[in-house]
Amino acid sequence: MIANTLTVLLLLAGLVFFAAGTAGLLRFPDVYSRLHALTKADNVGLGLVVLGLMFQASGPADILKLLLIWLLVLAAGTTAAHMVAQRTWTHGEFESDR
Amino acid sequence: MTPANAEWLPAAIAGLVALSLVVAVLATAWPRQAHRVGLLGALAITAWVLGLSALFLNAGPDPEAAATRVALGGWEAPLGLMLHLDGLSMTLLVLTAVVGLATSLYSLGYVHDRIERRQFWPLWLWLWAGLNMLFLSGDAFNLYITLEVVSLSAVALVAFTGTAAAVSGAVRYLLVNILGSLSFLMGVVLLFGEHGVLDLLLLETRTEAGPTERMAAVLMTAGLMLKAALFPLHVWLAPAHGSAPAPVSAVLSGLVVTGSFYLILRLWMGVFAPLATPAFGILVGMLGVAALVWGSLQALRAGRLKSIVAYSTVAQFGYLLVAFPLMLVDPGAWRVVVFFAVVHALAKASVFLAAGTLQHAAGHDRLADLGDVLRARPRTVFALGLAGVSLMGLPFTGGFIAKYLLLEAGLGTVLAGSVIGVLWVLAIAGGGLLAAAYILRMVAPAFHRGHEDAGEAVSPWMDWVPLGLATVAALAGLAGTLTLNTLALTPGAP
Amino acid sequence: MNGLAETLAHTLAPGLLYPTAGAILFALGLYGLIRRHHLVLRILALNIMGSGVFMVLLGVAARGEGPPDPVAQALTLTGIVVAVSATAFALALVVHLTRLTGHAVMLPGPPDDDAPVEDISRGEHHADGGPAASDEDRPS
Amino acid sequence: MNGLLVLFDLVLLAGIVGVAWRCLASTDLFRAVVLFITFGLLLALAWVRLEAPDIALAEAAIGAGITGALLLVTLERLRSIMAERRSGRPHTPPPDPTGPHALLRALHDPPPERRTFIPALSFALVVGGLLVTALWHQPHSTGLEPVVDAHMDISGVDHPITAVLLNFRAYDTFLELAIVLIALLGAWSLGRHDLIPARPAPGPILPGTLRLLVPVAIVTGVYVLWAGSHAPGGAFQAGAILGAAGILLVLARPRQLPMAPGVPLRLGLTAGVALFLLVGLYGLVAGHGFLGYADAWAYPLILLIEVAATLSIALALVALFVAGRPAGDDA
Repeated sequence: MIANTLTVLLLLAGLVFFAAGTAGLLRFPDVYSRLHALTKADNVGLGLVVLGLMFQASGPADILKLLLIWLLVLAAGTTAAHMVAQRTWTHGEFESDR
Repeated sequence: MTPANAEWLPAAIAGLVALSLVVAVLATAWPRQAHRVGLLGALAITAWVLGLSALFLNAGPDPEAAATRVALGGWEAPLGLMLHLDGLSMTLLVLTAVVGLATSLYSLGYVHDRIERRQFWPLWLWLWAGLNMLFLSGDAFNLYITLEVVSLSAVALVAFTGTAAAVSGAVRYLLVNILGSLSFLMGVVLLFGEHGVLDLLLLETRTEAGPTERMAAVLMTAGLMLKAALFPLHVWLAPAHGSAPAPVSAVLSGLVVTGSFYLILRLWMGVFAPLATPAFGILVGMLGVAALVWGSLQALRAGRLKSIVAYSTVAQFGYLLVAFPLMLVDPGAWRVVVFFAVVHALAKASVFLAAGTLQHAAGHDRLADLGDVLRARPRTVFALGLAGVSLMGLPFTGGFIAKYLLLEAGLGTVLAGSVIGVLWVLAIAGGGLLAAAYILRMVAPAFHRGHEDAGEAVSPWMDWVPLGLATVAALAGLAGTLTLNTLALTPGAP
Repeated sequence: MNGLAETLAHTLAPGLLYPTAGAILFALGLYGLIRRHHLVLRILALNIMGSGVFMVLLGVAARGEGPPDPVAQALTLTGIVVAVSATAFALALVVHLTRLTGHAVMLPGPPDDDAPVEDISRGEHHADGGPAASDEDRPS
Repeated sequence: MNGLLVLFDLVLLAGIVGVAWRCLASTDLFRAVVLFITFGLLLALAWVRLEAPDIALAEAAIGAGITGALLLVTLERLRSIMAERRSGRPHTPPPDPTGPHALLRALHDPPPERRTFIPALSFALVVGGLLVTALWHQPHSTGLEPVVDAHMDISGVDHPITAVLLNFRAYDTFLELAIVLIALLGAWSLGRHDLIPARPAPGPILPGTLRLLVPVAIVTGVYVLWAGSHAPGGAFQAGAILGAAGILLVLARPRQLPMAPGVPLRLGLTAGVALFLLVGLYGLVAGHGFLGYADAWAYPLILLIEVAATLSIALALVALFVAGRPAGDDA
């Protein structure tokens, strides 16, 4: 019962961060601040979701898998954000047709 | 039925699929020797098909017992996949073997660049294997997969010269093929959703004229018509067939298009048989007449030799559509239609091969400037003419017998009291005249007086193979009875 | 009132909802295929049509009471792999066409039948690299 | 609870159809491709909802992942071809089908013409309407689930989808491998591969991440392959994961691509079909039928075929991403 309540609360908190990140992606004016909003908020959001799901895991193996997923997404997200930022720095803002 | 035959036939059928695949895989894995693998494979596959047809015909004259089904991996339908051989598929397998062997021999001379050879042979052998598997397939989803094998390798063969005309023809051809396949697959999915099986014979026992069957029939027929370039869905054909290398055009016009037509026929004789109505037949027949006229007119206007031949395919397939209303009056007429398709495939392939030889010799295929080469190469012109005569349907050729039988069926409908039958008869007779006109256009410069120039030297394969195949096409009339008897060995068909 | 709820529950069951959505995707792809000219968009439209077919198939397979039909799922898997292969080949053709002609749009109407056709049998054409293979491409 | 699920279905399907619509209506190709990738990910969710985790895995890895990568690299290629044409050969205008600005707008498709609107819309409505009518009239057929279930004990594996793919309908699966190979042969026949344009900027971050991700991808791929015999997974999903790792490696390299050796590459690409065919021939000779196994040997043979198929699929997907054939193949 406590585990379920915690899961729901953590998932909701995670969703709030996701919503904030998405709002930032849509509303912020330039690439850098969009990246900023997206990566930071989404990483925390995913962390909270993963934490919440850990209370539903059936054993330590599941918990490890969930943790691994979070770490991998962190690594991939960081790299992607870095590459987007670097390209913007050297080439200017994106225009898909040039 | 001899017991030995009954025992060997299933193994021989699975063996044909296996042999075609072994040849294709070997050529893919070992491209350096692909042409040698291809030559040996072509001989082996042809021999195997001829042996198979001997076994098949020996099995006895009873149509109901003639169909042989092979459970792949030992799993019977509905769980597993079944191969299915009957008179109809046997006839088309033999046709594929004859045209395939001729194309392979011709390609030995035509594709001689070392790099080109490595690209051509594996793709062509996959295409051949795909056709063999298509004719042997007895499962709706497996038909989709074999269609994809055929169309992807065919598109790749159109594109592989890498020129702008070829690639743009290939892109169009590919999009059309994917659309046709998806439409076909949607039909398969609808049938599967309703009846829960994929095996064609099981589907046939369960189908009735419900909304699922109607929609599936529309989707699958439209998809296949698109692939077969049946009028009015033919626009892609001429660019793809006209700009491909000659052996590829021969296979596309001779076999690939015929394969889609085969499938339409098979579906309407089996799964969709309860749906056929006279109004439907007349509509299809009208499309056929339109195709005949439009394709012939384009062929009369085209400036390039291969374009003429490609448009003539559109026109000739009009005949096949005209045959649909005839089949509603005389159910046995389908055999005549298949025989016509066989003769057309042989003749069309030889015309394309001959055109390839002329194009090679002259360096182009603009009809207006081809006179010199035509006059200097009587052998090729003779092949062109011989196959053309068969396409026109002059007496003593395979085309004559086919058209005669078609006319007879058409007159049968008139006698049966159908006014519209007159239109079919006129179309069949008039189509022959139009064909004569565009074929004479191709060979006429050879008979004018003028300068002779043999052009570039031509390998003996390219010189003789078109003539050989044209002779086969002309003599196919002699095999008419045999073909019709083989076709009669199709259970469930009238 | 009860009858209406029952009809609604029947209509909204996944076994009917998903096939319906699949049919919509199929029609939508068809619409896009006719309307758009850029070849990449046409390829996307065909892929969306394909996804529609798979959605109908999987939706139909999930209609019964028991576990979903594994044959339908296996067929879908096969279909997805076929779709990606065809897409990859189509994209390669589009890139090649653009390189040769400078556009990636399907020409409206029948193309020029009398355009010159290159003849590989004469050995004038070599597919050993085309315009793309530069020396930079090969490691020393 | 049921009401919530229905709500989820409705929202998800509306999202899928909406994204597909936006994708096809977009005038900007980059936007269309990104929306298409989103479409693939949403589809994967739908497949999970339809109790098809295998398909969801495949859709995410193949449908969204690999297809997305192929589309993006295609756009980059088109852009770089256009840039080259504009800078290098200003006096060779292309045969321009859509107006004087077509060249400048390589990655744009102008909004569709008004005159096709009514015919296209009515055609699509008729097809869609007829399809829906047919589907709504269908009975609830049980399909082949009971038949498959009855034969699971002699299939050699515990996962019904793997049993169908590699035993009951092995012929289809063989041809599917062949189709991947044919598509590659077709792409290779167009010419040698060129440079992949727009390499990521140099720096330690991408190689560092790859050093971390590639081993994980390999472990995951092998796990998914092995799991296929009793749980969702199998050769195609594993091949796609390994292929994706390969594509990342290709992307992370400096401008040159490695000189792929001809003979081993060909052998690796054909290993899947060749081994499958050999096993099938053995079945034919030994009396189990073409592509059949003795019951006792089914599991090891299926595993063997799957390993070879995974290798071939992974290699083929990377090769399709690179597109042209390697110079080594002509040697």
